[in-house]
Amino acid sequence: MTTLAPPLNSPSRSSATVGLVTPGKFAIWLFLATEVMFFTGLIGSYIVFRAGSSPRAYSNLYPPATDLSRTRDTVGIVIEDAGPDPDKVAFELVDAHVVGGAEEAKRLMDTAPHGVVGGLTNDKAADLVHKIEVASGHARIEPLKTQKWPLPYDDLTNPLAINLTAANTFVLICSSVTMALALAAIRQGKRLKSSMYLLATIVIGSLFVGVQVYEYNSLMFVHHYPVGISPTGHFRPDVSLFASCFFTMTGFHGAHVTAGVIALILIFLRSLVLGGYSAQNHAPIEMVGLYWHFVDLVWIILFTIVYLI
Amino acid sequence: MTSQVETSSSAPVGHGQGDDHIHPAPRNMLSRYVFSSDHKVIGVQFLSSGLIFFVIGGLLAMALRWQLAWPWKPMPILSRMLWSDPSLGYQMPPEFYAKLFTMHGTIMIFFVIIPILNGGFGNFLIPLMIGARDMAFPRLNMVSYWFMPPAMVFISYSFLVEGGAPEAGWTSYPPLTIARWATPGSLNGQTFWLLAVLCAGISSLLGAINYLTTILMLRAPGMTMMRMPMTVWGLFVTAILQAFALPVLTSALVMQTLDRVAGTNFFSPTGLAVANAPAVVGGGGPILFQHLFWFYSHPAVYVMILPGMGMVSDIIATFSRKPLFGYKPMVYAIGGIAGLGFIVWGHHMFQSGMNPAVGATFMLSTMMIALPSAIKVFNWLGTMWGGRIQFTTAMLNAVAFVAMFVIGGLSGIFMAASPVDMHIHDTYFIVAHLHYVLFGGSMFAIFAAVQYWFPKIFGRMMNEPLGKLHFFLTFITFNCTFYLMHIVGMHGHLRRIADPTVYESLRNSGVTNMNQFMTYSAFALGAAQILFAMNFFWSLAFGPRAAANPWHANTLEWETTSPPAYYNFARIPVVHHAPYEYSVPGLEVDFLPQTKPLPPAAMLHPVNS
Amino acid sequence: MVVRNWSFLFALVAVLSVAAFLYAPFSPDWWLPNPHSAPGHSVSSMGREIDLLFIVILLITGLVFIGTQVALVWEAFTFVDQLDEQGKPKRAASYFHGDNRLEIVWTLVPAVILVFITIYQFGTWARIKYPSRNPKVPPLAEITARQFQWVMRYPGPDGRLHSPDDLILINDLHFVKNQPTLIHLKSSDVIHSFFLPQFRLKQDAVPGLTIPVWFDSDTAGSFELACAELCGWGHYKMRGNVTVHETEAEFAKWTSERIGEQNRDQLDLATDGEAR
Amino acid sequence: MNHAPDAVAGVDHDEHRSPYLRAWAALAVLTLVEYFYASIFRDVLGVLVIGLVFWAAVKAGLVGWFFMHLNQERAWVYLLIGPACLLAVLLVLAVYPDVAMQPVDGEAPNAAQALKTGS
Repeated sequence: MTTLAPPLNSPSRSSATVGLVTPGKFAIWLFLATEVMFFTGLIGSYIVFRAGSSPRAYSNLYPPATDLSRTRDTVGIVIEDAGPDPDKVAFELVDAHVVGGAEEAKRLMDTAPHGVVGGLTNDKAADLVHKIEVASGHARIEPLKTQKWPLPYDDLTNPLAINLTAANTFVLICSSVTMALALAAIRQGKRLKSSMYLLATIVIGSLFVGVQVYEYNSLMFVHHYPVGISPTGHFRPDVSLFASCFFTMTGFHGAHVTAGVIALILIFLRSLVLGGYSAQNHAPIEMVGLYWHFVDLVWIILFTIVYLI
Repeated sequence: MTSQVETSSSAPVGHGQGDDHIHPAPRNMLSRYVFSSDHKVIGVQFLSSGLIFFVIGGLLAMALRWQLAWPWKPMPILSRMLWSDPSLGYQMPPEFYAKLFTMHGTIMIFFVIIPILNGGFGNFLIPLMIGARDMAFPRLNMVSYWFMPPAMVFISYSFLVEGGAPEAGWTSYPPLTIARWATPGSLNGQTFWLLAVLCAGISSLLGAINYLTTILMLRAPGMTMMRMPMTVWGLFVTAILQAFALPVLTSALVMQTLDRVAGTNFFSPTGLAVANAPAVVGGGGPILFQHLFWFYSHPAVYVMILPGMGMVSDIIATFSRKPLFGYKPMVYAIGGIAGLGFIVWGHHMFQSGMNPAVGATFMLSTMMIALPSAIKVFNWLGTMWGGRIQFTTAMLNAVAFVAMFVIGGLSGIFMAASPVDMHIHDTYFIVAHLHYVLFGGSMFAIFAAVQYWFPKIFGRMMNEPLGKLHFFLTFITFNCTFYLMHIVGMHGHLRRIADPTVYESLRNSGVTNMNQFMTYSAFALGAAQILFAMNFFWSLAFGPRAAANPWHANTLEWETTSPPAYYNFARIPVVHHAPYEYSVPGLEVDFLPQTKPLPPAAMLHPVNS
Repeated sequence: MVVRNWSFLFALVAVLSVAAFLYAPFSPDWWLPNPHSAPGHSVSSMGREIDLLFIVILLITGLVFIGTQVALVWEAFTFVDQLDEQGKPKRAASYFHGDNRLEIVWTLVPAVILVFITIYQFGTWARIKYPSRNPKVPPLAEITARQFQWVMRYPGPDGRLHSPDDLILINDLHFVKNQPTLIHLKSSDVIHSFFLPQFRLKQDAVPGLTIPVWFDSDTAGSFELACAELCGWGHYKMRGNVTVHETEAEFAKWTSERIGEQNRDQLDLATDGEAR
Repeated sequence: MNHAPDAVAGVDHDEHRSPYLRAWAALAVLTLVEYFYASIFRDVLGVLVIGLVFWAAVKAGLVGWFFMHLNQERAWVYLLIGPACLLAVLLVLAVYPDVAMQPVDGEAPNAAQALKTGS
């Protein structure tokens, strides 16, 4: 423990504070350790919830957490294409009394190619598929499949867009490297270059937040999802435990990124001032950098366990 | 956070490292006494707000005791003013009883003991005892305090919202807390409770980061870790507990808040429907909250006792005029408590439906944590052995801490034995145990610490005779109030019930008489605290001026003026030896301040063991 | 001299503490682990084990308590600072920092005792709580806790739970003396806790889980069932009755009576409806 | 991306920069690897989880080691982060049996159960 104290009267060897303990740096690492524990609370809960979820918690034909004990023998249909005239298909659905009304049928058309109608007998499903084909739509019979948790690429239970988020992951990684380069530049005394890298980090970080806001917006308000994802058609925190975990974890991560962007804007503005930072004095850049890389690191984990697994 | 780090790190690093640059005190009264970044002012702010809430929490306890002794009997005067209406015959509604114990527990833990011991004394003492000018991050320190007032507003305001204050106990177990219609307090009050505890938690967390950095980086020259006073060790280990355990509670509280306000499903099982409210989707697990909660809240028990243990060690050594017995074992014991403290939380959940094999593991670790506590008690006894014990008020309170902590510690072994815990869990045995630790322990430590450091904080001495009277009454009435709870608890008296007479086994005269006796004692205990308040305020205004070192103690805070100047030390002190060199043979006086070089005539024993 | 009196205060509290625990077993109103004849004694096999364990721990902790308090009081009496006429201390304080051998002794001895207690109680814990050690009997009843009552569902004549002939009662638990009895514990809203004080048994009822709980009784008679986990404003009144029958036949008679009553009531209701 | 205008740089410049750019390239490649790994093994849960956790750990390690300069820090950093990671693992392991291994109610979820009880 005693070795933690900074060496007394040590000649400041170089401009670099790497490898040297300053109170600020110690505190930021300690803060990151507390952040590790905070995200442990969230991610750990997600892991145990997921591992302990009932094997029949999610299904392709019914909303999450539906009691499936009385629906074992039913099948559903998936409307893959509403055809040139969706109204005709919608009419068939209303006519067959499988949806509540014209409005619900209309919403189902919006959900295509994943418009799910569940709770049908085999005969009725075949009949309905036939009628939809006649109405120049396209549908298929879907047997009931239950699962523990929404799997990636499973469009009937999982609404998350992996391609977009994979690209967004790359965006955040890029912001991490510009952050590292900003620190490297100021260590060499290249103030303008450092400022430009900071600006780049801000722009790329904001891009990440922007994409996440776009994703949230489409999940919660824009898109209509099949019933296996949400009974209401929209993917919101209350529709399933999966949604709760997803929004809480990515939401808190997003809040951390936003806080990081604000901190970056502050140090960027200061870096523009003459004498703001120099090769000898750039601790804030290093500290915000550590925070920023940590947030990047958390995202790498979140992207893997929430989107891909 | 980030901007705080920024500003403080751009200041010259390491005030404590022999840098004698003195900052002038701010001239503005607002930035000097209100929005102050001076650790001493912040310490006093924590201390005073904690004492105010001590009054509130204590009054809630009085109302609780009234209902237990005389169930449903209207309280004179108060019942008309506070909770009831004529249609109820001014009886206390049962949900109000639940509000009382919930708020009593919450306030005493999160707004009294933790803020006073850690926020108050931690802030005041750490820089002074290690010989620093201030905390490592003074402005972060200020932010840490100013997270408390919103917390206090939230917790107080919860009484006024529809449905009233929360009533799920300070443990706040879901689904009672997340189903809004489960009980009146869960309608709105619980949300304010969550916000209040979140704010208090952030305050503690920022403080912990500050303390750890300060203790590790800003010690005066010569102040090695093994020369730090036990108070600093206690606060140091406490800060470690806070830093690593509190974020988990934060995440649990965040999840519970979201369950309440955003409809998430973390702690509601599949299809949960409470009190005819529509069923939620659910899928989560109520037991998970208990795990996450106790992962912090068990270490929080040590957060509430370790600083007290440190302070009591200092006070006992000073007034025994003797070196602390077994300094290093004491340090290792604190470390052991902290290390084990992270892996014993499950003993709060033996009956919760947890896996019994996991329970058995927690039972073993819980038994083991009794060990460092025992070592500490034996070392305190060893410290007093052969000393010249001066029974000042501070010393009396410190000795009472030891005596009461023994009871609280030993009764803990009953609960650690999980089969016995089957019977005494959620009974008054637990209530007795926790009050022996938290009142008999932490509060006596606070009384001792206030009496001991009052001269340093305010520059005036407290009144000794009045202090002794307060101690005498408090010690007697405290035991009368809480000791019999062991016995009614073993008798099967449940905690958190508004009316024990519902149960046949609790309707007999023995239990009723004990309940009434405990209530009378509790009122006396409450009344005795008026003496403390009188002593506090009278001494603040009229107490005799204190010398720099009125107790002839060795640690660094006594080497500066009382009260200390804004910059603490005119010159950063240089530390020459361990903090407890009392009665060194060959010296004129019986104390040897840490800053004083050893005279050639004397020789110190090595602080080995 | 007067300074020594403080030691008497500490002594007084310690003596009264011990006295309270010594008196308690002799007063039926005070204390549960009391002789078999007294009301409120423990009636289950696990209860006797737990009481024994309690007494073992009480003896150990009691000795430690007496030891530390004697040391504390003796120190407060003997080593108190006394001043002579000139105001000088009569005696100098000793100067030592500790003793390694002593530290090792008072670390190892409590460690051994604590490990002993842990191992000693482990069998009881496993016997009571491990599902694999539950008695291999069909469940007596499914007990569902809800705000603020216990819903007891007994299997009807067909012996199966969740069949139409189930007997459903509120706050009324019946079983037979000297038979290991298994129940399935559930909750339909918040967390409750199934507490039988005289059986020394406690188990939380958690919504979403079905927890098997077993107990027995060596005494026929009526006892109390309490809710031990805060469950809302009415927590204090969530009380149930427990009746232990002397013989299997008595229990069967009671069951058939109750089932008859349940059926008759429903029939009456139905015919009432028709009549209107 | 974001190549600064003075691309022609001295030797020491490259010494500072190249590890970051190489780490960045490795992270980009690993993200692609993860992406394709996940789409290939989407139906084999065990392989999927083990592989992806491994790739994620490698990526997190790269960020920590190069960007956060763990390669240049001393023991004290590990004294802070190590216990946190240890506690994180411990917490999840201790909670796992109680949340993830509880027997799933075979019959019906609780709400339906309550309905039945009431009927």
